[in-house]
Amino acid sequence: MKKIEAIIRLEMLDDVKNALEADNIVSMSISEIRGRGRQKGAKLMWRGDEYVREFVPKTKIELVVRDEDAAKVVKIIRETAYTGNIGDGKIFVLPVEEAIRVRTGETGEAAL
Amino acid sequence: MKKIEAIIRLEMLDDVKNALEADNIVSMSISEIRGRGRQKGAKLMWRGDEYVREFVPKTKIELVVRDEDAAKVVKIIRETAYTGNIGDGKIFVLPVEEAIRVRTGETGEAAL
Amino acid sequence: MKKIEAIIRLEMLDDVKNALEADNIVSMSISEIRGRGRQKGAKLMWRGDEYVREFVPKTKIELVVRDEDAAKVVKIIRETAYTGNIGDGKIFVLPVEEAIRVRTGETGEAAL
Amino acid sequence: MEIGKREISVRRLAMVLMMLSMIIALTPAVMAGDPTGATTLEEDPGAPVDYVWILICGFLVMFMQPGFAMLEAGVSRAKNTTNVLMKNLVDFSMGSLAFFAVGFALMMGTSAYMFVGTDGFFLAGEAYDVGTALTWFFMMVFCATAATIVSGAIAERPKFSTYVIYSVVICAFIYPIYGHWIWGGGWLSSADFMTKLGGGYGALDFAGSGVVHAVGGYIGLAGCLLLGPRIGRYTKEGKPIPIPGHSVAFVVLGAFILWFGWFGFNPGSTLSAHELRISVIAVNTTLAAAASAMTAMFITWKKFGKADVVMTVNGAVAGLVAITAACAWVAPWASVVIGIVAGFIVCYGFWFIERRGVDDVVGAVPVHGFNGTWGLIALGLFADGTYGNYTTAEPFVAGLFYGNAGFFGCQFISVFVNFAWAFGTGFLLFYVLKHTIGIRVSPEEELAGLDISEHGIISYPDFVYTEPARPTKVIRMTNKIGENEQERGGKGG
Amino acid sequence: MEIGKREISVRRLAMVLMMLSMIIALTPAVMAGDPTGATTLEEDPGAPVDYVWILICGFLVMFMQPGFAMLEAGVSRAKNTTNVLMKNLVDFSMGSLAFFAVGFALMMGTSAYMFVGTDGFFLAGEAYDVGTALTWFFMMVFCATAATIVSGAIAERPKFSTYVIYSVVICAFIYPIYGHWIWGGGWLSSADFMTKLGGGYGALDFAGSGVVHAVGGYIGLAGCLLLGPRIGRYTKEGKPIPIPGHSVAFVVLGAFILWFGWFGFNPGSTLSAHELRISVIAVNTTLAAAASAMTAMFITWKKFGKADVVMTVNGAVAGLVAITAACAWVAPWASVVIGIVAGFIVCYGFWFIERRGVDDVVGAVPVHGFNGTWGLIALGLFADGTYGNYTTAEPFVAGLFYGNAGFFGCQFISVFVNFAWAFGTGFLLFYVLKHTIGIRVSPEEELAGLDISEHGIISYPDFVYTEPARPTKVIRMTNKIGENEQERGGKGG
Amino acid sequence: MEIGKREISVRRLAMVLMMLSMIIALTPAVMAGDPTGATTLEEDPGAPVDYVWILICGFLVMFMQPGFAMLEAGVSRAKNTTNVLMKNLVDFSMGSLAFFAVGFALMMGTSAYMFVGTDGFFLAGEAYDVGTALTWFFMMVFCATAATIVSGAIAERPKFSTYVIYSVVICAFIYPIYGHWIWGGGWLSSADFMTKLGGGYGALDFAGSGVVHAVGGYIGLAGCLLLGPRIGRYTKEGKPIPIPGHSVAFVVLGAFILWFGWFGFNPGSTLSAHELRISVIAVNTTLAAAASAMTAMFITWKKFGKADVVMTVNGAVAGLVAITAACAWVAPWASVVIGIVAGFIVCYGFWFIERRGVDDVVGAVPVHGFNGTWGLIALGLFADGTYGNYTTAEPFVAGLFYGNAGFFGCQFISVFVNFAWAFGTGFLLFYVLKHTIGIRVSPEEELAGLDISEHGIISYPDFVYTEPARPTKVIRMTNKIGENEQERGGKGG
Ligand SMILES: Nc1ncnc2c1ncn2[C@@H]1O[C@H](COP(=O)(O)OP(=O)(O)O)[C@@H](O)[C@H]1O
Ligand SMILES: Nc1ncnc2c1ncn2[C@@H]1O[C@H](COP(=O)(O)OP(=O)(O)O)[C@@H](O)[C@H]1O
Ligand SMILES: Nc1ncnc2c1ncn2[C@@H]1O[C@H](COP(=O)(O)OP(=O)(O)O)[C@@H](O)[C@H]1O
Repeated sequence: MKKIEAIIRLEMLDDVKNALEADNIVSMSISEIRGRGRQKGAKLMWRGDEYVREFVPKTKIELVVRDEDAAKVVKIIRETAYTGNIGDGKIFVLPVEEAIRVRTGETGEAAL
Repeated sequence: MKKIEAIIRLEMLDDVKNALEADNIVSMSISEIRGRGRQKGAKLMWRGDEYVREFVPKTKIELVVRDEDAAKVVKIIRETAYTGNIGDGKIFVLPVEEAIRVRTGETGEAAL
Repeated sequence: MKKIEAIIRLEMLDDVKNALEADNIVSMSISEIRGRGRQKGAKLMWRGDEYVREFVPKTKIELVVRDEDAAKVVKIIRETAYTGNIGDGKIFVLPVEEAIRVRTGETGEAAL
Repeated sequence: MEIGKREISVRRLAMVLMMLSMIIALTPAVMAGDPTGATTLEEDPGAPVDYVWILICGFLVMFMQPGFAMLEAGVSRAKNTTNVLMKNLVDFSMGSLAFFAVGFALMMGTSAYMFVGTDGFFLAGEAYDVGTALTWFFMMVFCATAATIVSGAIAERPKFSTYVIYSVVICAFIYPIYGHWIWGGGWLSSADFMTKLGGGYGALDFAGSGVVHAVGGYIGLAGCLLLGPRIGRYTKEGKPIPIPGHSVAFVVLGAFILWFGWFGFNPGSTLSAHELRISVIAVNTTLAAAASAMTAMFITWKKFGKADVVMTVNGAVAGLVAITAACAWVAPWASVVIGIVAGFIVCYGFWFIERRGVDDVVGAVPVHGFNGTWGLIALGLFADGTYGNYTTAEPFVAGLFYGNAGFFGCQFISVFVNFAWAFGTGFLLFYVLKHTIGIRVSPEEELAGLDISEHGIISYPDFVYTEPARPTKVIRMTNKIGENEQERGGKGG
Repeated sequence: MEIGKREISVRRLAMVLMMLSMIIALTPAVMAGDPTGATTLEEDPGAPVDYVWILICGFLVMFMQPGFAMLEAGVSRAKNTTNVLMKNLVDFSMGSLAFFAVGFALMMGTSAYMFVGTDGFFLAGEAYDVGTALTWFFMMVFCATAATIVSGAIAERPKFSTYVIYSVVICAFIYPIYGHWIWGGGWLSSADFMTKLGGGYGALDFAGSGVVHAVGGYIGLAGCLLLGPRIGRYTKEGKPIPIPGHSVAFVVLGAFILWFGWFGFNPGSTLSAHELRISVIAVNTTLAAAASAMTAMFITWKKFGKADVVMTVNGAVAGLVAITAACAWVAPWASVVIGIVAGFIVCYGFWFIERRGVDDVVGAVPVHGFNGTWGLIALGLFADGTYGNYTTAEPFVAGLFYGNAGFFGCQFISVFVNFAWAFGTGFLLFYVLKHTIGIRVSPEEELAGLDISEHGIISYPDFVYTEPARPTKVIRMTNKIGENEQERGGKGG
Repeated sequence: MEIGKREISVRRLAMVLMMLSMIIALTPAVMAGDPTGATTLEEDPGAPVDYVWILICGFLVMFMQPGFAMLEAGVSRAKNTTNVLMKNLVDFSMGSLAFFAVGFALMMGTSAYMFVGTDGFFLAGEAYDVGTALTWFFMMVFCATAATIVSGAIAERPKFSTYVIYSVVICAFIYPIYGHWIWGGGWLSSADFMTKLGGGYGALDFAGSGVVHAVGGYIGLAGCLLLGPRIGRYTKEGKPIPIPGHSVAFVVLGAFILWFGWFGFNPGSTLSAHELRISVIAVNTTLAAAASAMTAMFITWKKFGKADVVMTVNGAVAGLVAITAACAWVAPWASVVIGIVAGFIVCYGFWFIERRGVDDVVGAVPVHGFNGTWGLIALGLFADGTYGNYTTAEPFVAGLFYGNAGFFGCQFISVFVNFAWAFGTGFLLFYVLKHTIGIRVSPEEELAGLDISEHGIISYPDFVYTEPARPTKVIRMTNKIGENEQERGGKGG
């Protein structure tokens, strides 16, 4: 099993989710993170003093998927989260050794 | 070492934490995530227009534990987070290569 | 590639970030977590009833780096996040199998 | 547009209401009121300043509604915010409609046997009059205040539908009937045996420590007892676990708004700007609140090493409640004393009932109930004989410390009647509701929060909520007043 | 200190303003006003209570500004909070300056052809007078209310610079000219053919259902149409997707503040404390709001199984708007009826325009527009002949149900003129702005939020925002009023 | 119930207070006051409308407390919210008690050597009088306003215990003594050499630009200097790094509440409704605030390309402060000019002190201090000779531009005395406290936030806080007023 961590633009979540759903990938978790990379943070102001908020809010999607689905999921995310501008985000793939569904106790791929 | 990521119901955190503590597993990190799986989101309303909030708030517990503790921890979480209803959550186990305690510089299992 | 997850004090983020930047490590993601370990939570009060907030707010830094950078990054974080007091945090290193940059489609270390 | 069943029934409702209104409107064959005010002005050229005073004070009292709303929302969890606020909207709205239809007539109408008023329903007929409208308005905002007190006590667990019914019953019956006894010419204030005992006046309550606050507080107590505490509020052993509210900023904002509104509540209760005593009342109101707030603050500071904000706020409101009955009849120094005592009562009162399993979210029972009672007693003690019965004319109202033990007796009777009526009818109401339509949401709904389960809404959808902010362990018991802790936790409703 | 170009030009601006002011100040060779008030007091010893009444009511109306601000901020997303609030600051500030310079003169100055006022610019000369200042103040806070209504309708997408211009134009021209027709001695109220039709009085609008609210509401409608809906507000098929606001607490707080302020708005509009009818007005104001709020609440409850808070709040404000025109001329029972109808109008009105692609964030069009119109009509129906034209003297104002069909005709004319003027000039204004400097921010700016893009600020920087809280899927259409949904979504601006 | 040591000592405290009160109460052998108001009314049948006016205006001024509370909480970080709010509760509560016990007597009592008042302590004896109570109430809310200004300047770092002491000292001594000089018949307003210089009147300050605002502002300046800036507020090189507040919504809500309350502050200061000038005062108050807010907004807009909300809000309050001294004595056009200048002063004033290491969180020094001073000067310049010394009778107050250079001289003296007294005593107070009990929390406590360290509370426990929202890097210096930046950052306290 693989864990896919995708860091995307806030406003792309809907599209990504819908595209994954269309391919029967429903289960996932999302959370708020803030990040920096090539993209610079916004220039902000407080009472006329300017400063930079260096970390840009992003959405992180986490999904654990079967090994054979990993490439497909990465591809879908890559394509739907794409805008072509700096700050589009990254996708990371990590190995997962075990998965357990709390409700049923199923383990392994059956638990996904 | 293993990293255990458990996604559970908000209201089960207390029980899980207490059960782990009873077994001497004290160190952990928690964060707010929102997820979807079998469980459908809540039907909400705004000025009479209905919509679905597709992601359900969940609590994510992260613990890095010794290899030999992993199974035990998974078992404790599984049992205490259980309600038998859809949305009970999942537990994932990931490999960890190294751990360092910032304060002392200890590494490996000594750092946990 | 390695994923480095560092859990540090809120107020140390700036220093850590600056130190990493000084060494050309710019890309990273941060998020809010709450944790427990050796450090006890704050004693709080509500209308004269006392209680303990068991989880202490911490900042989590996540960076995926090249294998050869991992040790360096860990060292920088360890040194700059250090105060010597309980609650300084932990650093974990996890294996990463793949990385993709959404904007360009680059993969592997080129995507970092 | 397709008209479904529901549309039709909503329309039907409207029709019925419309027709009802028509009937009422056409009924008054005899119209003896003065709806323009021309006659009233002619008879009393000084009326405009009184009208201005009473109306503006009434506006300020109405403004206490958002004060309560903010305070109550602030001490509740984010997942119940909308529900708390909706209850405030409902009790002011349903309350004013119920008071319009029924309550006002029962309270201020021609008295039957000094027990209940009998005319002025729907402000129709003779009651279509500028003077009556003025009285109605001022009395209505007080009634709505009594109603809204309860919502804070029983927050975070009652069924919304039940609350709607409750708010109608209190504003149509419970409050007005008791109000009649004190302010409508009823027996507590005006029966011969009372005025004889008091020395020319019976039980008094200048602006409603008892009529408004204690009534609200003790109905809240009944509600808390019948509902039972919130899930997680007590350990299995019955030890209380605090459940912090979601916004201290709202708590303090609400308290300040209440304080502001109270300047309408107390000074306005002269019902005349020609009573220059209004300035002394304003002073007393300020001092009692300040003294009580600081007393509560220092108590927590001494006891726990830190000054607690919610207790300080509760203290401020407690001081306001306590001075309400006596505000026109005592000197400034006495207000400070009354306030200090109020500060003690609110702290120890809260801890006392908390140990006994009463989960009073906002602290309404000690703040409005106990201090309402204290206000009635304080009036019986400190009234200094400088001011008459809402007039500068004799007999001047004097209390025990100024030699009038009889009046203290009146107040004592009033205290008991007040508690018995409010707690009794409140208990009955919630008891009947509990055993008919039910008064408490299911545990699942309570855990999910009433916003989602009762209103299908998330109050702050743009922010990340953190449920685990809820405290999870009590480290030490902070207070040993209560010995016989009963295992009440979680058994309610 | 180095003085850059910018500093200089700011200074230049100040210089120009200063000199302008000097000129104005020196102009008045003839000073016939009474700036101390000594003469005024001598001539009318009863003036103080009127001044007190009008001023305090004016203060309450001014206080509606934070009411609108909170309500509008609450129904907007967190990322647009500052922008919404800034617009409220701007329309009160620019508005009062514009009304000072120009608006007041056009509205209340000596009438030219019953169309527009012609003197009193800058409150200079004769207008430096306690009476004129009093009128100016009361009229100004009403004008600012009209201005601020629009900001809630068109929230979350307009350019800030455009909004600044808009607020000047409405306060300097659009509002004052229409106001002149009704309150400044203009043709709608005072032309011979109107007063003949009405039976001694022309079109009336006691406190401004039409003058203030409908004007604001219909300009908002024009703005919404020309701006187009927010991104994501409609599916490609034109089905609406709700975008919840970020704080229900602010919404309810705002509504209560408005309700409170309305007690200045309506009763204060007697412009005299000697009109004791003020008490009846206060009663009517309360009852209409309560009835409308509860009607809207029960409609949503029946329809969706849950009581919706925003509709309830909209209902309360809608009831206030609806009773505003008639508040002095109807009986309490009629206020309840007017309120119930207002509750229906606001619910179905909102759903009606929503289906047609009008993205009215705060609900200003149904609340202030439709119910403003309903208020004018209701006055023409329910006026019961007990009160005169802002006086206790005859002719008493009576409506259709009380036998005066002519007056109903006047109101009907007024309704059309009101809509035509407000929507027409509003449309023209936004149309010109749209095709010159532009009225809408770029999609990127809109997605980022106006706080960051227009003001460089994050409104709540200490909290974690969650964009995905935004709903993403509509499960079923809740209403089928609108058949011919046009694909308007996303095409605006 | 076991009674611990602490309970006993709290009880003892109560006993002492109780006895003290008793003594006070029994002292007045001679009771020459009029506590019912009967005599007062007889002597002045016009009194009711004055009482109504003064009281309601006083209520509005009291309501400025939540205005300050919200504004100050909003510009502070979430982790210090409770602390800021507690300070507001404390200064109103302790302040009113201190002013009751001591302050009022020093300010308004029979003057000794035109330096200090000497009677009326505890409102006892003769001071138990409706007229005295009225004055006390109005003066008290002003005093509390002065006190609360400081809390915003020194937010986020002082020890809470210190603040409690501070609030007593300012309300018991610092404010009242200066107040005596201007409003209590003291030397600045009434000494022969002053009235001779001014031409029949000495230094004036209609509603307290100097007495209230500049006093508060300059004590705040002293506090800021002695406390030093917050951790992280300046780079090592002394460049300022902004620390954004946690809620723009609270900032704007607070500002609107203040604006509203100011209509009590300024017009109410006539201390009589028979002065019809109140309408002009209301107009001037509005216009100055609007002009100043817009000036500040346009300055930031020009300078940075974006309209800054906090500066706009500061601008509004600055305009209110600036017009406060002159509001009764100038024409509307002059108010606009005064407001525009105020807008410049607040922007450049803030940047000026910021560059010099003064970490004034809410901007109290430029808003209340500098603009309080500007208000005194503006009065000396623009007073137009149309209104007398709180009366319609001569001598009319005229300033430099209207030919009275002497009065301008009076104001000049007043400006210096005001600064010297406020800054001097404030500095002394904080200096003594600093070197005895300490005035600043430890760096650990400051980093953790005062809510946790001083009050054991989290203000918004249901939401996820984000500390890193704090900005971390300054990209360019926005202003070059200050050349000789000293390295002050982090060295305070
Ligand atoms: N090496 C990394 N480790 C962790 N997170 C990263 C890394 N690189 C990028 N990110 C995350 O991805 C987001 C987008 O990165 P950025 O470099 O701006 O994207 P792009 O290269 O597509 O323009 C960042 O804000 C950060 O949250
Ligand atoms: N494959 C997955 N990857 C990541 N998170 C998951 C996955 N499956 C489930 N989750 C998380 O677990 C939560 C519970 O999942 P759900 O399917 O509702 O549980 P159950 O199967 O026990 O009913 C989801 O809301 C989501 O946060
Ligand atoms: N085994 C673990 N797994 C996950 N998170 C941990 C673990 N140990 C510590 N943490 C995180 O690190 C934080 C600091 O841990 P703590 O034990 O207090 O540090 P220290 O040992 O340096 O005093 C905790 O609050 C928690 O968030």
